[in-house]
Amino acid sequence: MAAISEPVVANAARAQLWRPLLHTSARYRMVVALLAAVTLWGLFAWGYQLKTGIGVAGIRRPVFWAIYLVNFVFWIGISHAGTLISAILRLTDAGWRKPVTRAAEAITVFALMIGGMFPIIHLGRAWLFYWLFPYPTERLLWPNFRSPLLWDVTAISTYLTGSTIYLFLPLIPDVAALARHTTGWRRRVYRALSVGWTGSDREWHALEFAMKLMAGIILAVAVSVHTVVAWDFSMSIAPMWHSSIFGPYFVAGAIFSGIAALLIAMAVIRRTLHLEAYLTEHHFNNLSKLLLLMSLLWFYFTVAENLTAWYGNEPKEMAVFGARVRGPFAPYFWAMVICNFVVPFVLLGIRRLRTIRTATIASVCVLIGMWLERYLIIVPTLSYGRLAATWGKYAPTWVEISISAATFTTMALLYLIFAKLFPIIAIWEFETEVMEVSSVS
Amino acid sequence: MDRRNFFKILSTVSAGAAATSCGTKRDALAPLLVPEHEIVPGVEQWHVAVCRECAAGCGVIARVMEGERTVERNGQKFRERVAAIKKLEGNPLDPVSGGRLCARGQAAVQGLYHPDRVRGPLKRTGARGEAKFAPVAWDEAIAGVVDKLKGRASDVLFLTAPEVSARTASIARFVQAIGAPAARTCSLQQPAGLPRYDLARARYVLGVGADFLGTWASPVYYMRQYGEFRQGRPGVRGHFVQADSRMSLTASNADEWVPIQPGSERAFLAAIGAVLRGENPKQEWLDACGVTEKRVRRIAEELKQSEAPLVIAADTEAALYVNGLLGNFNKPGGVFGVYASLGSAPQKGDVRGARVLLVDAGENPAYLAPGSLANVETIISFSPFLDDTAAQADWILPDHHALESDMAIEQPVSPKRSVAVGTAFVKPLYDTRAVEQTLADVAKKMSVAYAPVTPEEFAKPLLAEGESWEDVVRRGGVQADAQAGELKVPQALQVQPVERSPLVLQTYLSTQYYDGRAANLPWMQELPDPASSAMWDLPVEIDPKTASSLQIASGDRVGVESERGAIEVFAYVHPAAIPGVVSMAIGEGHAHFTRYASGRGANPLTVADAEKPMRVKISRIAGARGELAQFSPQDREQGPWGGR
Amino acid sequence: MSERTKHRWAMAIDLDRCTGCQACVAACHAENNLPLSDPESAAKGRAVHWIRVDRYYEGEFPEVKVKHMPVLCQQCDEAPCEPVCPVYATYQNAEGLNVQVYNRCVGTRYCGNNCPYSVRFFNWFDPVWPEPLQLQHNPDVSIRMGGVMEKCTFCIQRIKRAENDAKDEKRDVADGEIQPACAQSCPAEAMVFGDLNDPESKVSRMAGSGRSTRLLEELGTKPKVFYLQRGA
Amino acid sequence: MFRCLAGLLIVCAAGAMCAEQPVAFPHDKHIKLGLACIDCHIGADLRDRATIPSVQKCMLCHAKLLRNDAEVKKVIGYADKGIEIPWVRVYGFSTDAHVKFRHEPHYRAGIACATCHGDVAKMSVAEPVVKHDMGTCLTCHRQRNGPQDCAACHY
Repeated sequence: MAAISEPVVANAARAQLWRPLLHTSARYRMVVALLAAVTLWGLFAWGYQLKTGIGVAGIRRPVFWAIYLVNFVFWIGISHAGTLISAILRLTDAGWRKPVTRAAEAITVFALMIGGMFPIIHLGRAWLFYWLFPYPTERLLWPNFRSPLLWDVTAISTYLTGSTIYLFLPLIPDVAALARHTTGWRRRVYRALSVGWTGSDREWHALEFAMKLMAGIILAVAVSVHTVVAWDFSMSIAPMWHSSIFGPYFVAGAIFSGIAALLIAMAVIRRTLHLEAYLTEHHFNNLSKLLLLMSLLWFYFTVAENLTAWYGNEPKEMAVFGARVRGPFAPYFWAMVICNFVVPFVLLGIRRLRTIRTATIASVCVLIGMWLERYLIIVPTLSYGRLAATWGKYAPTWVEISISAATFTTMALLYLIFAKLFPIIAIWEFETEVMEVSSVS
Repeated sequence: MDRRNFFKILSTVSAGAAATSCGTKRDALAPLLVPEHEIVPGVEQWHVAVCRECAAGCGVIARVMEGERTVERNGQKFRERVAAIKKLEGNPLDPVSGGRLCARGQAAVQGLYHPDRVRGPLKRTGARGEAKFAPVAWDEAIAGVVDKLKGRASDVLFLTAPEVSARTASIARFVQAIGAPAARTCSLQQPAGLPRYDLARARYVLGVGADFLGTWASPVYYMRQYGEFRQGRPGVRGHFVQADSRMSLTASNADEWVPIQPGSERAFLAAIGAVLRGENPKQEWLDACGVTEKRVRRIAEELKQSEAPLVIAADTEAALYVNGLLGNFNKPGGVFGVYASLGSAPQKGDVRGARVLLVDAGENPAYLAPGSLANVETIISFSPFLDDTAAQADWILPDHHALESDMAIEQPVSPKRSVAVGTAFVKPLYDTRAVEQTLADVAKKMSVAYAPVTPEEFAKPLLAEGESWEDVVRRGGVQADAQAGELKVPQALQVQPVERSPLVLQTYLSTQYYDGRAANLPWMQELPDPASSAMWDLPVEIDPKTASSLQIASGDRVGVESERGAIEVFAYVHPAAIPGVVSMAIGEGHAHFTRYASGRGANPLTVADAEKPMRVKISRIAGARGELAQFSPQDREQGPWGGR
Repeated sequence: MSERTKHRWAMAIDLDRCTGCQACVAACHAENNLPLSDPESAAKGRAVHWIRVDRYYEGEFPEVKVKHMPVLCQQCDEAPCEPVCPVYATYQNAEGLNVQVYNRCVGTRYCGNNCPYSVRFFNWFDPVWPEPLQLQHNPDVSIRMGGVMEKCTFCIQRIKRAENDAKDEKRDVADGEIQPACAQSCPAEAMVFGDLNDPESKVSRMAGSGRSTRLLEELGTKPKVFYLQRGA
Repeated sequence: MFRCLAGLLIVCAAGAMCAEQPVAFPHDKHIKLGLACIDCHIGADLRDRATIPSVQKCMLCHAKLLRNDAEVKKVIGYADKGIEIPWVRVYGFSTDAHVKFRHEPHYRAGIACATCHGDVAKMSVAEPVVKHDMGTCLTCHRQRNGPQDCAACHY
């Protein structure tokens, strides 16, 4: 293990924040092994699907898309945790953001990586996924730029690039500091990643500027990415998909689930790394309020979406609407309303009940609810198409369930590895905050 | 060299030993060499043939092109290219098909290339019903049959189709030669000798119990006429009323469906006839069929008013009676008599009394009369498939598939006196023998003088002066202008009282499987049932009222029980079923009938009669597993939760 | 590619002639090498029928009616399946055919979702035919591999053959010369195939009939299959 | 995917095998004697597919001619046994390509055999000198204004 030259780490905060990087517990190893096992099982399931054919999944005619696409939308939604929240907070210069940003930005990058896999996993011939990228051939065959799926490819690759840079920028001062205080392979890695950071004023100014700039860009990209994801559905003419509010509805839903994911991540970090001093009630309270706000916004959109369908009473839309509200999908629908609205509204809306614990519970509910929301957008519409003779029921198979489960463990795994390699709280930002606070007092 | 060429080379050089591991089977190259004289790649040839999927004997043409198959010779497996039938179309020169073909006819080619054909003579090795057989040489099989037939001529019962053909003529000659009783049939095919209905030129048609667009007589012939009847004449659209005990395919096309109780077709026609004669229909008739007098009077009135009315009924005598009252014989849009036949078709027979049973291809007594073979000592089957009957046989001497055979069949439903002729044009795939040839071999071994009736000999009476047999073979048949026979019109109808019970089961021939003979064809198995949209199975159709009182929903497993036996099937709640009348199509429920039909579904003839509805009890089986495959489970345009 | 050439293939289906017998369905299976289903895949809705006969019951007993309607790819002029394909595996060719290019398809199945008629089918696995059923395969039609979409082609192989023959003989394709397998088989002659650009063709005249409607026309898909409603 | 990978691996290992024909048929000699391609590969001018001649066809001449040549002896050997010569395919499309190639329209358009098959007349044993892929087809179709609709070849 890399040693730290003791005298330099005078600061107690640093010591505590660096500890998880340098000390690996048995419990950590066990959790990683467990998560890796599930992930490997998911990979096996995917391999089986590649070899045997996509038919090992439960998708069928007419439900050509199902939980692979649900997972896609879900994880792209989660990715909004980060960048969007941290960008908004950074641009509005909300001081309480500082211990939160890195945790959020990491979620973004990993969720995007996972979400971005699903369009490939769900392909009938996944090995030809590169045909979706524009590259020159003598056949002069280009992808179809009219297809929303191609917009997806463009938007998600842009977003992934942007958010990776956005995660990386504020990491530079931290890795530079780590490079100074570690030895061995870690030192080499940190040094390479610190891109020659010396900590001069000019560098600090450039970093400040770059981060502000990226925050602005990433905000625009994030909003457009989820709008584009929504357009996968709303650009089609399927009943209940062809809706003008899907863009903002999906963005709101994405931020909603993103905040929930962030809250859960923070609660876990706080507990496992004993960072009670850094992630305080104050932070949770603020994020909870944000979650409550998004819950109300989500509810508003949901009502607007469903009310218009019901009021319009168009038979083809009503077939889907009815199936969701009082048909075979009703249990999921009402579970979604409870998870996404009732629970957060009660737990977070009543000040007395709003604690770190309830915020975490509400967040878990919201994640479940938002997953169900995407399921309820995709599956009923496809099950109840325009011609009743083509209606059909969908049920997932073990392959789909395994791959879906593996995405959650992959997320956790990536996050754990990240937290092992980099400080999950931006130390330098935090230090400046401490300095600011002390100078004011 | 790119990889695809490489694979071709590799698979050729090493006989596929290495290439198969890469999953490139479809990439592999078949032998490049094709004898030029046999078939040219990419060039289609057309040959005439006769469809044998029902009794109508539609003339068809077959498209022949190259095909690839794996063969094993001297212990070595290799791919070879052969001439193969790709598709059947109706023969445009044929008076019955007129260039058209029904679904079952289209699927006939799958019978030819069926993976589970009997590939040579078989001898039973296990106990009867175990379906254990050992392949034997033809000589041994012939000797075995001779052994069973010798000195037992009077015990012999030969089952064949109820048709007049070179095949049935040959069989008739054979049974006569060995001194056995005349051949019989157990098939549910409509027998020859039906009058011809000129549907195309009629204006108002009343159909009674005849599913002439689905399975009755020749669906292709009547569908062709039906198209003309509806939209073939400018400004004239024929009106169609169907009285039927279920919403058959035919009834579903009618402008008006008159639901009548099963078995009451004659009572209904008697009532119509009474009105036409200016009498009052008897109340017992009306009660029997369950139609109001007002409605009967209206329909009779409409028939009378029409310039070209026509009554088509499965009950020929009753149909002729009413058409007679309408003065409807031998005129456009009316009924025409039957042409003189080239022979006589085998009559219905009961196999229960037989000791030695010879079963022609297509006949399946074990399926159509379950349990009837229990006391038969010897069964000799000529079936090209291991069907329910062949599975119980002592010897199987497989016939060629119809598309590999020479044949001549008198067409029972035809505007002319006609015989359809087919000649073999693809080599038999397996070590099979035409039944005629087998019989000749048997006769020879028995030292009995016998020669089969050749197609040419059979059709000769129809050949016009100067018409050569080659012409007939090239055209796929021969037609002769002839005077149709007189129609025997009954002066009055004898109406048997119809028993009514709270819940009866009626069976009917299915559009996909006919009388079950097409159940081995995967295309027919996956053809959705016209009523229930079921695939790979046939459900029992129950009306919504009865179903709800028994708490049965579509897709439930139900037990159907009668005094005869019991079956377990899927239920389909049929929105157009008559309350208290449960229907089930014949077709599934084969104990043995190749990988596609064996053990699938249930045979309704185990509980009910093919001709007469039977009283049954139905109950839901709770906790049963399995799912009814339906192509369109939703049978209404609106879902149960649609609308506010 | 948008330039229209001589032909614009279309079909008219007279619902007054159609009996719902499904000869067209079987004919299509025979012509186009459709993969076989089995009971399990059929129950899962994976049976491939490029043409199907939709049946609906209307009303309650005894006033119950049955509606039959053969539904195949409608070869829409404004096909919803076309713009959504990210790799141009489906597109409108110059003769108005909605073409599916199997070897270009990557299997996003977006087209299948966006087809309001649900006439697109997916190959969930590589198809298999037990020996020697494959002898029946039409050599003019591709055997589709697993992972690609397929649908009714209007029997493009027959169109190509006829066009090629006509070109050889330096003449135009005659009306009625091309018949897709379904139309050729149809005993009631309910289906008529032909060229909409020829005002004298049978299909043009039927399309102009007062009984002529198109399925889900309100969506603006401009289908090239015309349904002639029942009635005089 | 597995196909591609397996294909790539084996292609590298097998370069030399491509021209290994059961009989070293010298195309050049036959052409010099005045034969045309379509004399043996019948169908190319009139039909979809060009064919490979049956050994019977070889024997039309070689029943009498050059009976003592070593290669001809092999041919006679096949003919005597009544089996066809297991020629190795040089040109062709994979089934995955779904190409419905027709020789006849190309012949009609005056495309020489050599355009796609190389100058076999100068080769002894036929070798794949022209790459048969979509790039080659399309380049030519563009140059000569042939149809570029996907459905012209793929259906």
